[in-house]
Amino acid sequence: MNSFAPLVSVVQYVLMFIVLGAAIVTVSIGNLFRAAIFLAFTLLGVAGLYFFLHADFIAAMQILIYVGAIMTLVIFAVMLTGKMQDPLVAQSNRQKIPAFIILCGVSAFLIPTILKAPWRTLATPHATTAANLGRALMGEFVFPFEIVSLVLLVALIGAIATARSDE
Amino acid sequence: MDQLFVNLKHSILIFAGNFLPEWAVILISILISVTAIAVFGPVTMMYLTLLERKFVGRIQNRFGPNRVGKWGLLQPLADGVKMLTKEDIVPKGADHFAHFLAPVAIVIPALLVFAVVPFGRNMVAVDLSIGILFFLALSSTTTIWIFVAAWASRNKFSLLGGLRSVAQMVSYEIPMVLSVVPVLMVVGSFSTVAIVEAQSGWNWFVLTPWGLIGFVLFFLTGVAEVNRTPFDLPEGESEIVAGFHTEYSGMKFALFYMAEFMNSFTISAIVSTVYLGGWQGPWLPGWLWLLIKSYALILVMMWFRGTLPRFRVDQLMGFAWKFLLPLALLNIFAAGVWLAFARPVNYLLSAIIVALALFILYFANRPDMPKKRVYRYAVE
Amino acid sequence: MTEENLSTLATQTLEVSLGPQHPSTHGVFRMNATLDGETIVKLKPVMGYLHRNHEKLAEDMTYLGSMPYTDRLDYICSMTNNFAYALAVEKLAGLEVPERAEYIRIIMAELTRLVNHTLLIGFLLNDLGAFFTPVLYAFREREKILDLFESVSGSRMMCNYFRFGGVKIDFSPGFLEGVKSIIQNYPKFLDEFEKLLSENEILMARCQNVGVLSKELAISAGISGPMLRASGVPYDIRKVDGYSIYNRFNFRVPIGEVGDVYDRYYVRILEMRESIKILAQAVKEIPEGPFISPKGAAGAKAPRTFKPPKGQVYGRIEAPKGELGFYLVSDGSPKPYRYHVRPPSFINLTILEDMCIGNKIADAIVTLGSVDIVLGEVDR
Amino acid sequence: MMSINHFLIFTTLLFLIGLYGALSRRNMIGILMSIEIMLNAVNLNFIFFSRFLDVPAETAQVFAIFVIVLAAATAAVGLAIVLQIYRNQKTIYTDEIDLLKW
Amino acid sequence: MFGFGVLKGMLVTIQNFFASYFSKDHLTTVQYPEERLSAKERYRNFPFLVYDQAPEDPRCVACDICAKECPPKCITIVRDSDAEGKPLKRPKSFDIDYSICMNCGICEEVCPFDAIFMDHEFELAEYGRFEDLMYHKDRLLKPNDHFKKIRPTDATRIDAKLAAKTQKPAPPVGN
Repeated sequence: MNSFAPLVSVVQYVLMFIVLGAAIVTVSIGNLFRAAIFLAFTLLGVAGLYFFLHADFIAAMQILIYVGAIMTLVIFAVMLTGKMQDPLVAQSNRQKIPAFIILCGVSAFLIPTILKAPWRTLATPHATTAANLGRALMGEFVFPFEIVSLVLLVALIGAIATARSDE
Repeated sequence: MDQLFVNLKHSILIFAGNFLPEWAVILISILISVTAIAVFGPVTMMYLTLLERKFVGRIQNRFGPNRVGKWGLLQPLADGVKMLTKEDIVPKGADHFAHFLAPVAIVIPALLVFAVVPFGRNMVAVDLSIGILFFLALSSTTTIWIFVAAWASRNKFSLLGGLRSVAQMVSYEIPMVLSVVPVLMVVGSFSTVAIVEAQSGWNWFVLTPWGLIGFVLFFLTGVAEVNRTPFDLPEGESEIVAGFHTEYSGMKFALFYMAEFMNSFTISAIVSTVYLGGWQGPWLPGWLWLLIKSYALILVMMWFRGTLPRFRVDQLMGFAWKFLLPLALLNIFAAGVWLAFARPVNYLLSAIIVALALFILYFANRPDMPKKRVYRYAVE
Repeated sequence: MTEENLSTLATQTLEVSLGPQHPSTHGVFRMNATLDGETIVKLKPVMGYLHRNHEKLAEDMTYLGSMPYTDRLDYICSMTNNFAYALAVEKLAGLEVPERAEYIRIIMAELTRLVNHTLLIGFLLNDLGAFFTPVLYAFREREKILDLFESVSGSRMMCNYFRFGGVKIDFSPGFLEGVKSIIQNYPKFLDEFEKLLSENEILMARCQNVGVLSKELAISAGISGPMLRASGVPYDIRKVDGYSIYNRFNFRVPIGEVGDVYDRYYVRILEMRESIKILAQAVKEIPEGPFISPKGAAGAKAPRTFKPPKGQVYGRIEAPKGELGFYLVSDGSPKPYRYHVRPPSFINLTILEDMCIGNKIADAIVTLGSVDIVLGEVDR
Repeated sequence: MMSINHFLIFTTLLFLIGLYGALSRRNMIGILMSIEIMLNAVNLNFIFFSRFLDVPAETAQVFAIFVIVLAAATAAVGLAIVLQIYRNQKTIYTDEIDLLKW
Repeated sequence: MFGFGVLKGMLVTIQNFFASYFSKDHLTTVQYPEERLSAKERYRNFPFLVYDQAPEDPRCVACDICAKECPPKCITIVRDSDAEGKPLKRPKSFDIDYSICMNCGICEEVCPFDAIFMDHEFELAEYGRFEDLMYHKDRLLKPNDHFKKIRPTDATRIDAKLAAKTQKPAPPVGN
């Protein structure tokens, strides 16, 4: 790393705070349409973090699949159930406070663990290329790859079959 | 000449390096690239509007703008001033936040994709290893902002335009991605720079059988992705007023417009990069070659606009799914064959495959195709 | 939020009001369309935004006084409107029309047909989404005819040229040469137009089997003009009535097969070619002589002395848009007792819903365009 | 260079935010969205570990790809189910869909 | 098929593009304020009144025929009278509301005294919608020379007719 690294990490931290902020808005805002927009920002921010982690291919996939496809689906679903987004109806249930308590509990357990754990970091960080990834997918991981493809296909057919109105 | 801008930047950096720390020099380097793109994008867009109006005007036997400045050269500025001073109207029922956000957010990917366009030798802002994928991914995000704009406007025409836009862009993304795959197979890299390097010495991919088909596919789907005639259904003014930007005025509308034009420029630039050899070309400097090629493609887009009526929704979808998609798949096969065989044979084989593919698709789509009619006259 | 509108997702329809301010409704016309997705399930035309009380105004005016108002019925083809009105009044008053005036009238009527059909096709392409190019080509050619109209009648569109028993004034010098050059050049333009449009796959795909009007429905709904002929009914009032001197000319009546938008488009192109044939014959045969009968001239000089005998009459012609008829009742005074117009646009528009249901919203616009309406005539 | 602890705390927080959303939202689409956030947090961890810990980078990235693909499948099927429930139950609030509750 | 029709159409448009640089017929725009088309002689716009010698003595005799025959009824005429209240054969006021006039030319046709004609002037934009477009006698009156200039053919014919009329003793016209 050169002397430019601090600047990069500043950008990274900014990105992390953006992601966190957008995620908080996503889960807490009453208007589901806006929640979806903030979810898009969260996902874009995560894609940005992937870039900084030198996982370019994953970043592109994140944008292509999450932002391009899943977000479109979500916004469509929000739109199709538009009557459910009445601002007068409460969007959160009674588990708000219990949920928060659970959250605090889990973080109280997890964060010290993270801090205490003896992470053995590498001297030179790993990086890989899309070509290596492709080889891995087609070599070592070809079986899971095919399974996932099958799952995706089944899910697609299932989604179409489920969402169709019976005629 | 070829390295004019590169050398310019380089000498600035060396000059700055004399008295600034290293990180500041890198920062300056980034800033120079970002500023160049941030200036180049909007200026290109402004003058593309003028170019389009002049070109289409001449096609239609009229002058086009010629009042503001010599040959109307100041017209874009006048338009900009007008846009800025126009009243910004937000419909009463609109989702103000999303209504504001959509036009702003749509410009960002349009500007970001400039980063991977290789304007010339060493003239790419970031040589990403996934350049093409980056471009495809970012251009796919445009969809949701268009849809957000449509939904936030609370207008039925906007909504129809938004729905059309999503359906169209999602459908055309698939043949678009598939039409680039042959090039990726042959080059073995996503990097735009590597793709251009692979086409040096007149080895333009468009000159191969699969490349020709891929070029046409990529260009057509690109035209569809940026919502231009004959695929401009999301804003089809004769049916749904102005589609997703019906309720936008002033600068917000200008931002949509800007995104559309910058996208059409980047699409042209990427198409020329992937299939037309990018900045490769004799005599002239590389960046000029890229500009010539992209502007030629943009002129073809404008030529489409001046000539063609638009598709209907179902025909648009049918065209994407029944023709472009299978053709793109068969084209990948043709490229594979091209790779597998030696030089003279592979041209022949892939040409045969491509011709066969076109032939099959033509006959498969025949029932849906319009037919010529013969007219008769009433007997006296 | 009642149970009813929450019933199911599938049956949620969208009600869209296309017009009265909409980019492609050919004036202040409104269609209340109910859409299921993009498919039309119900369509209600709403008219009357341009109602100007034409008929009642005419009953408080001398017979001549209504002549300039008829210009404003179908403002694209004022000459044929004049023609129909003059024909009705002549029938009522029993006026003879001199030979030369008949020829002048027919030349004017056929030139008007050229103007109307050219313009219609231009606008139809605009409805299809072509960016003004065909309409501007149409305007380019129409200007030449309008120049002729101006040189002879003093006005380009509101000609007010016909008088009972003849026409207002004889040809201006050079007029016949102008008509001859149109006869010579118009087929070239039509060839260009056809090359641009007729075989365009997008246009064919958009127009064929869209807005189909069956023969039976066309007849029972009282449709007339090119629309009726496009549905395959060989009915042309120029042939049926042989009014004026149309039976002297040799021309054919083109017939469509399917009755869709494409047939309506093509029948009009063919009709223009026939009109040019009529023009050529008329220009060749036109005799010298008076342009108005003496009685008619006196009536034009002093409209209050023009008192047709008691009676009622229906005079009709084959206007470019269809059967244009004037129904007049005279009580022997200088003013008509009852004055009624049978506007072709209005009657042809009544079956818009039948043609549109089941089609896409974009098709409704095209179907409307192919009906060829002018709101001045529909709303009167 | 970014501290590993900071990053892991960040992903933990992101995960917990998603968890909170999944627990507290009534709207099924909202829950799905929260689950997407959780998946993203996990994915970030995968990639992070692959870069800085002694794991083959390809393995983690392939895993991340699988997660993204499965998220896409979840979203597609999940939203289809939501639509179907909306169609049948006229509601997508989880506390109102109590057909199986006695 | 196969897009050849589209290509043919594109050929037409590009031909027009290039033709617009070479042929006047393919670049029909007239750059209006700088370039003007010469008006056709029969062009009619709004009516004006003709006087022969002096504006005080127009040809109009205030017979009111044009006002009666005008289809949109945009002409209002008040007949002048002398000191004793005896009506004179000239208009005291002659108003045409240009905002109502529809340029049909019927006033010109029915006028038995050839006093009203249609003008060629078309640049008539005004700031006021009603009062500025109401043309009174002073603005309507134009010399016969103007008529001769804009419509030479008609002017010579009418001048000859009027000259023939004045040569003969004027027939007694009862008031």
